[in-house]
Amino acid sequence: MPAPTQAATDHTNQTERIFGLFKTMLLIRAFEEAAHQLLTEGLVHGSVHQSIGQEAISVAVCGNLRRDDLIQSNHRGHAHAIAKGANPTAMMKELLGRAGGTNGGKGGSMHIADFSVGMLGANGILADGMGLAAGAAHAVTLKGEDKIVGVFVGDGSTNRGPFYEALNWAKVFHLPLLIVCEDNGYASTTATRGVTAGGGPAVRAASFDIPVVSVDGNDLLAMDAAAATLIERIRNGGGPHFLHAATYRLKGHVSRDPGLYRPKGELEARWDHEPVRRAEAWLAEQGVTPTEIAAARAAAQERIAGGVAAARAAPFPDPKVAYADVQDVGGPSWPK
Amino acid sequence: MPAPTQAATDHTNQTERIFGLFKTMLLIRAFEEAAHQLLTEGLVHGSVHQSIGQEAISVAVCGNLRRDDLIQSNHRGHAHAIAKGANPTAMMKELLGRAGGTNGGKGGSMHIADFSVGMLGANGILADGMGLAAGAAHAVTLKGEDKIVGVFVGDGSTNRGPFYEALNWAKVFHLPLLIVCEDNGYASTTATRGVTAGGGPAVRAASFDIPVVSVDGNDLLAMDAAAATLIERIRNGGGPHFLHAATYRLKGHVSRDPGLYRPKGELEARWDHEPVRRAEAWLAEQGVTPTEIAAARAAAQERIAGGVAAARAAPFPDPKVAYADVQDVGGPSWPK
Amino acid sequence: MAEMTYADAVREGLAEEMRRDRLVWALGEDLSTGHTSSSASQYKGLIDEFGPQRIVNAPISESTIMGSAVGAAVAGTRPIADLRSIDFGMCAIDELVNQAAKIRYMFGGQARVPLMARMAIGARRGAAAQHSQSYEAWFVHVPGLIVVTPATPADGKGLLKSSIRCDDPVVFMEHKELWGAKGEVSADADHLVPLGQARMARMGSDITIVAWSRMALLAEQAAAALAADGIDAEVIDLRTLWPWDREAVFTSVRKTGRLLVPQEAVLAGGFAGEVAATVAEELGTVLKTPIRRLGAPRMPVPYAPPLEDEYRITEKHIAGAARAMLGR
Amino acid sequence: MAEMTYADAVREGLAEEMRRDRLVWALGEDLSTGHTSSSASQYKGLIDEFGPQRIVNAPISESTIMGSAVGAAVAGTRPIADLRSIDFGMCAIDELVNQAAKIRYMFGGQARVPLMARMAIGARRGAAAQHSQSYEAWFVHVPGLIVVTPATPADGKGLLKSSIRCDDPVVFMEHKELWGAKGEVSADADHLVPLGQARMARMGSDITIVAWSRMALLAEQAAAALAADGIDAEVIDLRTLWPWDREAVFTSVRKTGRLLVPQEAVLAGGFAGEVAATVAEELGTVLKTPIRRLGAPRMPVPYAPPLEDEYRITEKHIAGAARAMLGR
Ligand SMILES: Cc1ncc(C[n+]2csc(CCOP(=O)(O)OP(=O)(O)O)c2C)c(N)n1
Ligand SMILES: Cc1ncc(C[n+]2csc(CCOP(=O)(O)OP(=O)(O)O)c2C)c(N)n1
Ligand SMILES: [Mg+2]
Ligand SMILES: [Mg+2]
Repeated sequence: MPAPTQAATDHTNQTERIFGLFKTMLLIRAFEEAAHQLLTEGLVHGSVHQSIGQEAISVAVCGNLRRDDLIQSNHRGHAHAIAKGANPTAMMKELLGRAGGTNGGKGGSMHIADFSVGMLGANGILADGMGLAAGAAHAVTLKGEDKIVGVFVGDGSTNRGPFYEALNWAKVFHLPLLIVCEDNGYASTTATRGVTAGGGPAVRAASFDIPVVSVDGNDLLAMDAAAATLIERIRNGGGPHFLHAATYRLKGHVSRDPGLYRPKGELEARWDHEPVRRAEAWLAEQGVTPTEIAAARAAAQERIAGGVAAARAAPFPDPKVAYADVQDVGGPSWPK
Repeated sequence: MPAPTQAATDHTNQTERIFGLFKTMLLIRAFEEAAHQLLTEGLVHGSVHQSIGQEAISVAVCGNLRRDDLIQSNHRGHAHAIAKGANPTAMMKELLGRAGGTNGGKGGSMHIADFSVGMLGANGILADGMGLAAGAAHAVTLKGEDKIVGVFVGDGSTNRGPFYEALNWAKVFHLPLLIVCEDNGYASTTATRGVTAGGGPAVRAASFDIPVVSVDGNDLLAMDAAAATLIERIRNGGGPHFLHAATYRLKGHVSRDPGLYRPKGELEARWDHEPVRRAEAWLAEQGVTPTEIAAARAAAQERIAGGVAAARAAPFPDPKVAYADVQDVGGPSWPK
Repeated sequence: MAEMTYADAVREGLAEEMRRDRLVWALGEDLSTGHTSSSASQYKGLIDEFGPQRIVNAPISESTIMGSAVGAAVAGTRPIADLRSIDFGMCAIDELVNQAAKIRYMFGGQARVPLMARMAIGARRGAAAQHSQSYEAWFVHVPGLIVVTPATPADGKGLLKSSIRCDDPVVFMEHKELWGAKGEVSADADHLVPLGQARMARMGSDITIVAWSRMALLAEQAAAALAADGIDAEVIDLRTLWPWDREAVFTSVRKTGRLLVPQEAVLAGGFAGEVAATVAEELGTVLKTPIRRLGAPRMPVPYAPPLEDEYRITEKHIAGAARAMLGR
Repeated sequence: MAEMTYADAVREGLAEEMRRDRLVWALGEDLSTGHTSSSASQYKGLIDEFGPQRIVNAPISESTIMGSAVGAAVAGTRPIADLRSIDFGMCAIDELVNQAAKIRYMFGGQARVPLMARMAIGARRGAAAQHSQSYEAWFVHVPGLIVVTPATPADGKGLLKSSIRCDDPVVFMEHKELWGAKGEVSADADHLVPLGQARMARMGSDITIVAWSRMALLAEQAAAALAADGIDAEVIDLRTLWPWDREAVFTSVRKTGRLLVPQEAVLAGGFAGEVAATVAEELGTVLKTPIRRLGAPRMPVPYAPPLEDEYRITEKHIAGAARAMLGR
């Protein structure tokens, strides 16, 4: 199956569209940088998994989904959430464990969810999102809705069994599911190539007769075109599709990880291919001025800075909140 | 990768060899019939999964393994055990839960093991044998032995996640592992085609770059040739190989199952292709006389009848045996 | 009221709930075909009424049966994930514990997970180590889960219906040996048995026996035997293990001063320990004699009948322990 | 003796055992690379000495990490299956419970399964619901398994070595917050801590506090605080939960007449219940005051610090409960 190239032709103004996606990339980049900064200040508890260098995938996929479509995220979920429309300020409050956070302070970075925009949650257990997403797609079918479901899965996670079970499941039940593999070459400190046999996730997915498209995930235009095509096919009843996006994570596995396991020079070389800069170059070619770009960047940074300020100022949740939302029958009572 | 055809040429007397394997098939067939008979008499507890119609696969695979090679079986394990050289009388005692059973009466039909012949055990949890076999192959490598490991997996079981994890694992670590998929078209009462996407287990295994050979599993000669070739390759350091054997189970999922979920006429048609009859026809063509075949059949039946008699006569294990072999430290004490 | 088997009762309960709410559905291996054979008879005929979209024959994929049920519950339906037994359910523990039980809480109440994880417990003759386990105690230890273990056909139906209507994940554990048992069952499609409420199986004044699932029936048999000896045992069938009916147990123990808790599962680490510990903490001063638990020796379930009998706790053990506690 | 961190102590213990027996090996995610970063630091440097055949960097395949360890143990090696934490271990429960724990028994003693399943427990600041769990109690309920929960660097090393030499499967549960803790550790490569033997952490006469893992250290702190108030608490660190040192606990409770069992895990269904129930059964008549357990409320672990603090049992809770039991 050849990679589609014509998908974006129905957008009347391609430059405007890409500029819009680009702005979301800037927002994600600014969010991720701020999150790490707050972590080093001791304000974020636990760890932060940044998506710096992978932003094009999230914005292209979510930019082609409707607001009422659903996505299932993973441990590296900030970008997915922002791209799907979650409020970065509420997210930042969540990272700081404050009242008003997306999850009321109960989840933190690895569990950000915003059901109001169809973001069904980040997830700390690798590949489990595959089954959950298949189930959500099953629910959509049962309810007779025309929504579709997207799920993000890392390359390393594709060596877990539930990944395959869910591929088979999605195909057998012909579910409206887009599986997006963000292949950044690493699983934590391990280069995935060394622990992955054969041609990898795309070849494996194809063995289930799921149509697969492989794309340069750092090329915003190619990503946008591929996502648009596959999402349209799925919406039209085409069943599950697999989008394999090659990318690279430009930061550590967690933001504090110095990444010493990478071969010398690799990181530096990869910075030259990072998606924000590439999209920026394309926009410049289309006549977007440096001033317009600078303004967009400033706007993104300002929005995140505002979120950070609001999060710093927000109170912690009332301790009683800990006892709520366990279960209706048999939940814990306060005080312990 | 084409199916090998020349593998058996190093056997000086092909007819004699096939006749030998044929005799083991007869032994399995007789064992399975007796097991069901004893079940209907109420002497076998639990259930019995027969391999009637699938005997050629076990005898061909195990007939090409050395005694010190290892096999990992599944819930339908009688044939694997007998083919690997386990004593049918001890097995029958195990089915009847008697002292002197392969497992001392603790396992029963679904857990028959005979470590003295490299039979690492039947297994009641589908596909778990894949990981265990990969581990055994890993151990062989660590110990610097030249043994190889074979694992039997049903078609339905290949939809479980551990199957894929183990395929990847075996290939990544280049393990001396032969995966044998006994594809009988059914998983319990469900036709596997309806719940299996794409080209099925062989195509999926190939996506891990594991060499795959597909064979008519009811054709003893083809099975023997394929097994011989793959086992030689594995023994010579070729890493994991996958043998996909098409077959049919001529009895119910468990021996009591009437099999009402099968389309009309299917079973009858399949009896015409069953492996014992086909091997018998080939032997006849080679000049083996009806008398010789009848004698072989009588010998098999006599051996099993002897086993049945011995099993009926054997005592139950001492109740104290229940308390042994749990664990050295912290095991239970008798009486409870 | 009508007499019916446990399997018929729970099937009827499921059918009623599926008629009531078109977003109730079931998924599991052999669900639509199994009844022609030996498995999944509690779904017999449902495929005809509800079709393959709602009685879903799953691939052998326990992780995804549970995982997709979680996703489908979060997305607004009410799935019944049938894992057949807790033995196979072991292959889906992650999805149950790390996902189903946590989603509502860790997402700050944005989502609900109205699923039922149906996983039978119990030793059936000759089923051996991998098909005979009872792990109801595990799920009591997992926040977010409700744990249901009905002993009678009426409770099977009434609790199944309550579990389906529950907005939180319920681990529904039938006992494999009970599907054939008969009992009186209400025909009222709105007859529910509330979660968390014990059944007073027998009133008595000398000793309190607290049990659940099949063991509750054995406790009733033991109580009948004890009555013949002049011992008046009270038998409480907990029915739901989380939340469990502490008040019913406390009231009874305050009355009798004696507590015996038999369970089928291995004694060590079982739910009887939770009941015993709670009563020891709360009513330590009213006990006339130390609490006593009964449970299987800590061994896998062996196959041969005389060995398996060593594993099993029977009504005789219960009656014997009760007599000993009363000094008879 | 030398002072070292828990992580260094267990790493040294593993290296010693690997030198002693070339069939000891470890497998898990990031084992050979993780130490350059934040994970798997307890394997730091081992790849240099033992190479990639024995410090095996696994794919993300928890089921197969555990499953292949079972197969490799059965086939005569001594694997350490590192699942990093019990949270991820949930993905390998089937292989541990249905295979590792049962093989020796159900095959009638033909095989042994000398593996170590290494799965850390405990809440670490801000790790939230899916990375903070403690399920040591589950494995006490699984026949065939040994359960080890060392609190100190010395016990970490000594019990790790005993676990590796053990011919049965051991679930080895370090506490995530202890790897950085320091303590005196024997340099003797043959210094073993026997499985099943408690550590008398503090002698005392007024009350017995039984704990394990990190909670044992908090109990010692609580005992120090209590001493300042004139309360003389005895602290027993069980170290091994199965088999657990019943005699040590019984002896102590016979002396003090009071038992307090604090645990980090959720109270309901936890191992404190097993200890409490056992003591209630065996020593119900010698208790001066009802047994008391402490454990987390039955809730997933929340993220925000003030919420997480509601989950945690601290030395203050322990001391407070002890005071209440003594009427102070
Ligand atoms: C089941 C499970 N195993 C292990 C981990 C620990 N872990 C968290 S992220 C990670 C690497 C994931 O790699 P990949 O899937 O490629 O995603 P990436 O981090 O590269 O986005 C690991 C091993 C986990 N969270 N869940
Ligand atoms: C993990 C697990 N799930 C379900 C079962 C119940 N079960 C036993 S055999 C079987 C069907 C297996 O089909 P297949 O793998 O094709 O093997 P076959 O029986 O055809 O030889 C099922 C579902 C089980 N034993 N283990
Ligand atoms: Mg990756
Ligand atoms: Mg089959």
